[in-house]
Amino acid sequence: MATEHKPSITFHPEPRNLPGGEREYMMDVSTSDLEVNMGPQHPATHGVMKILIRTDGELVTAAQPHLGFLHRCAEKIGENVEWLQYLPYTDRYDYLASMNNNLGYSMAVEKLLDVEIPQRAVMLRMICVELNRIASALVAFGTYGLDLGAITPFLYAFREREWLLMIFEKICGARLTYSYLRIGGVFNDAPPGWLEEVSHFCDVFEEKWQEYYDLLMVNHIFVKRTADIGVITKEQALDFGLTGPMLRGSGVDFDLRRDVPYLRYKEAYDAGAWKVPVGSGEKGTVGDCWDRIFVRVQEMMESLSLVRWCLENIEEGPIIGDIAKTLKVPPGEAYVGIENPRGELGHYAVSDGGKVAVRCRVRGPSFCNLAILEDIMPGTLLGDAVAIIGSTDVVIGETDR
Amino acid sequence: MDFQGIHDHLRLINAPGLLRADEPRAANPEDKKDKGRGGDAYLVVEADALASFLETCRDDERLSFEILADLTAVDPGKDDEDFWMIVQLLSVTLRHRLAIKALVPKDPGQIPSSSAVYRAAQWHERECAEMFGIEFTGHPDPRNILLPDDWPGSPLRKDYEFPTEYRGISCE
Amino acid sequence: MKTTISARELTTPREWVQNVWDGLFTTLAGMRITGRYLLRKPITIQYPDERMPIPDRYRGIHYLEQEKCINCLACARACPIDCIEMDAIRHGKELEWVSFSVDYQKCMFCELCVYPCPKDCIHMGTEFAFVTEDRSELKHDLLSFKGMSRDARVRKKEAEEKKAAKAAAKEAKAAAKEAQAASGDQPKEEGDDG
Amino acid sequence: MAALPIALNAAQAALEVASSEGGNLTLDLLKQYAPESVPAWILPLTAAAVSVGIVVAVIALLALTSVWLERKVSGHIQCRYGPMYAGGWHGWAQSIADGIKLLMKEDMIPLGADRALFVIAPALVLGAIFGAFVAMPLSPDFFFADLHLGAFFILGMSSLTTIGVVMAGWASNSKWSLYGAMREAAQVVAYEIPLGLSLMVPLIVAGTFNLLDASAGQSDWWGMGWYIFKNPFVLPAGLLFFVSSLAETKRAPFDLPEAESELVAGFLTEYSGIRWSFFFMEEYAAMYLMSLMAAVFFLGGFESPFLHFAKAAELPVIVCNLIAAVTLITKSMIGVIVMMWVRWTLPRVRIDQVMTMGYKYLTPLALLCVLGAALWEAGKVLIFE
Repeated sequence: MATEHKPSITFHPEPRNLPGGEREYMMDVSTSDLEVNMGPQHPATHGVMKILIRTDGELVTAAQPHLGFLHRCAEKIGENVEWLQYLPYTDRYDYLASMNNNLGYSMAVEKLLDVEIPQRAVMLRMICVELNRIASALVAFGTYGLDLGAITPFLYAFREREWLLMIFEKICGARLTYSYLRIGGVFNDAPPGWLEEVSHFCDVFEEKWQEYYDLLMVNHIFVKRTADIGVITKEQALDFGLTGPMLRGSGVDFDLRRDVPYLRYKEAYDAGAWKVPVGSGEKGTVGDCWDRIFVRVQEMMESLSLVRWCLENIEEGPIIGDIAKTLKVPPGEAYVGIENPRGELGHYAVSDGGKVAVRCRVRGPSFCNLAILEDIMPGTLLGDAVAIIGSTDVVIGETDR
Repeated sequence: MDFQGIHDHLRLINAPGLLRADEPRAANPEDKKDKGRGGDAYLVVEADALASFLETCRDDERLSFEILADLTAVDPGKDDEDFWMIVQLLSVTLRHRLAIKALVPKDPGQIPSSSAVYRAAQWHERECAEMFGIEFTGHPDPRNILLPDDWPGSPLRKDYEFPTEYRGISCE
Repeated sequence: MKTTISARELTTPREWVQNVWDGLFTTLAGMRITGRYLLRKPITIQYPDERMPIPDRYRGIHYLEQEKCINCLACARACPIDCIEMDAIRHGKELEWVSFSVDYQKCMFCELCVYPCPKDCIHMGTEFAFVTEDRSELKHDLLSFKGMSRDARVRKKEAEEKKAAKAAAKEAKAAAKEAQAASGDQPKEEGDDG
Repeated sequence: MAALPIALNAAQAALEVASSEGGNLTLDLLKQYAPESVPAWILPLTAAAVSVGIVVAVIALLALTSVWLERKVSGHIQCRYGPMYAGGWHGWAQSIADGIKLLMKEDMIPLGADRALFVIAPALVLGAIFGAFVAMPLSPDFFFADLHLGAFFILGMSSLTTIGVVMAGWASNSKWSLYGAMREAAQVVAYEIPLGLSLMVPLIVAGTFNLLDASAGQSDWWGMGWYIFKNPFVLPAGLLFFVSSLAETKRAPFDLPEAESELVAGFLTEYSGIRWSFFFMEEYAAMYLMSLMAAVFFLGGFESPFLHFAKAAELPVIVCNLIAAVTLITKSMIGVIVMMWVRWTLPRVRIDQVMTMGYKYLTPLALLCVLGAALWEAGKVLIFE
């Protein structure tokens, strides 16, 4: 981004005669734009990302994301460790939705292995993944409030997330990097009383959700800060390959869980257990920041009812399929895209029949969702820029992998 | 539409650059070295025609692949002469997927950029370019995206050697 | 370039009144919620004085049932980052432990080392707080004792005694056999020696 | 460095005191008990110095308490405790501990900064707000300067802090600081108008700019003759005053000059240690100032039934003064708590919305209130007299 430096002030000494005898003196005040590094250590970038913005006063005229500050060579590591050993690394790219990452990777390898997963493991997977989706949406909602200056909703959201993390801690022993879903099933069965606690959580969470809605989502300042801001049209969203809430916020009714079904989502959908929330432009235009964040907030409730459906339908049984201790994956290539809280999380695994992958590609949804900032940030104010970055809900661990 | 249907339709409309279908197959019991191939089915496409092939896939009404979900490359081995260029397409309205493979010779490692067809390809191509050293001709913004601008080598190639030092920082 | 600055748009009187009303009303609604919490008891706990219960499956610092361990290296092989190192000298069936260390600078507490253990002897503990000023201290030695355990020593001694007894018996037997042979077939043994 | 503006203010206040005709408790006491050998011109100066000392002490104490209070209020709103350790009971000494820590910190000035301005700015800000307190009476008989144009003086002095903030933002040589400073300038200019206009409404009812007189004017109806009850336009004006004062004191939802998620820390980005805490003190002192103003002009000032009955029972003057002071502080404390409550509830307004709100919403509404109040008062005069 090269900045044009114009002379700052030009005088036109000859006055212009206006009708009525008035004289107008002209003076062109032209200023040069200010280039600011927003990040890598800026509170609004949710981690270590840099956005180089050019501003004309408060107006952002150009924006360019710079990534790579958190690049940890996940794909290269995948080519160097065994299939099962890569599992803990999947936790670490989208660290807010580790269960989903585990699931995506496991499913890609299972597709190559062609192994059947026991029903109980499927249900446990679904419960964990959906609870994780709620936890992730809570962070998205909370930090979005924080971006816009509302600190309290963030702490309310984290209060519920804390409970969720404790629930995860009980089933797998970790609070953030779960490594719980494994190739072929899950690692542990639910401990006694765990399913009841999840069901109790569902009941309590429903009340709290209403609180979030009243406190932040319909707040007039919040609505004015987000409605009509950062509008992504449907065409733009598709062109940029946006997925997940970003796509649905733009009014596209598409959810991988329903439309390219996996696990038992289709069955639950047909049973009416959940819906796909789509942005409708309730407070402004379709595809604005409010729509995107509201899709996430609604998804919490949908995930909740999915969890309830799973709790009703879970049955006793084994939790792991027929999996050898040292995995040797038959040769082949498989791409599996699953619905991560941020969009389509794709895992593309190539095996040559050995213990180690030939290629372990991760298609991070945040990576693709972030690209649209270049397009929608120019023309907004500095405060809007923060709102837009927040509404993309990027996890830098995943954009950089 | 399933893979077969998509393949047939593309044949029917004479899609540019379409070579063949690469489907998973069982192991050949007579040849002990051949273990078969599992996983997805691919359409193999001529590398130079990839962009126009994608355009066909996007614009054809019966396919309408609106989203380019993923674009990546694979280095199958040190001795292999080609990179595989893997493109995953996704249709939102018709709800089907398609995996496309194009073979890009390692020497010279050039392929026309698809970012004019799908804007989503732009960042994926930047990543591919720095990780594999593939040059995307006609790319509007060919900078590194994840690696520093002066990072030596292309890390995801199989013949990549880890640098021992980067700007005076030991990488051992 | 698109501009989305609402200040440039005109506001109709109706919208104006609506904005004033909404602004007031939703602010008060929000303040009602926060005000309610202001009067309630907090849910947090005062950490060093009270602590949250740690679940049984918590993945903290490992602990090793050293008596059971057979130095099979299954855990070390399963570790994605090779942070487990173990070394033991084998005396017949008994082990003399030299080291069993986990490098907690690397360890990511993934629990993958626990599953492959054939003797079920390495576990994740509930201890999680370890702060140090020296990096070398992060390499924990999980051994509760070095060298051989008392039981192992006893067993080894017993085994050795047994072995010695066996050897003695064998020797005695051989001697007896020899004595028997000496009386009978001598040239055969010479042939063996050759 | 804080000494310079404070000294200037002290001198100003001293002149005011010396020239004012009304009595001042300190001055009266001095006049009464000072030995005759002391020259007469020293007495007002000494009185002024003592008064300023008391102002600084009281304001610093109030600011420290309110920092602690803010943390407790925000903590409880967010389901947590806030400070609990320093000092024992609910961490009452937290602010003191923080203050000591801030004093200990390295005094950093960025390399490219304009050193002189960078150093002067926090002192100017703090001095201005302390100067404003000179005109603020603490009880009917304990005040530092009984100014005829007290309200005017306070508004003027408190808007002087803007210059300090702009100075700080400019001197820091940081882009984020500059944004913060420019926002502050724009915001304060926009909100001076509704602030002044909404204050006009009780001033019309009171008929005076003098804070003591304004407070005394609310003593009827057993001490409940507050201006908000006397004229229907004072209550909406009070709300407008509250909102404008939030903007004036840079409190959320109008904390755009700081805007930690947008501008890192705005004009405070490059400040640290005790200089930073000067800005912090200023914020809390300004909150108190605005709350005290609101208490005096809208909520009855010193007047309450307690004071009324105390006076009726002919309690000693000192007791009455004490009751009055406690009443005023309590009222302002409530104002401060409501300000905190609002802060921890609302998201931040965008800069153009701040401007819109100031110019398009608050100013017309305040004008309406002024007009209405004036007509009401005029009508009262016409009908009853």
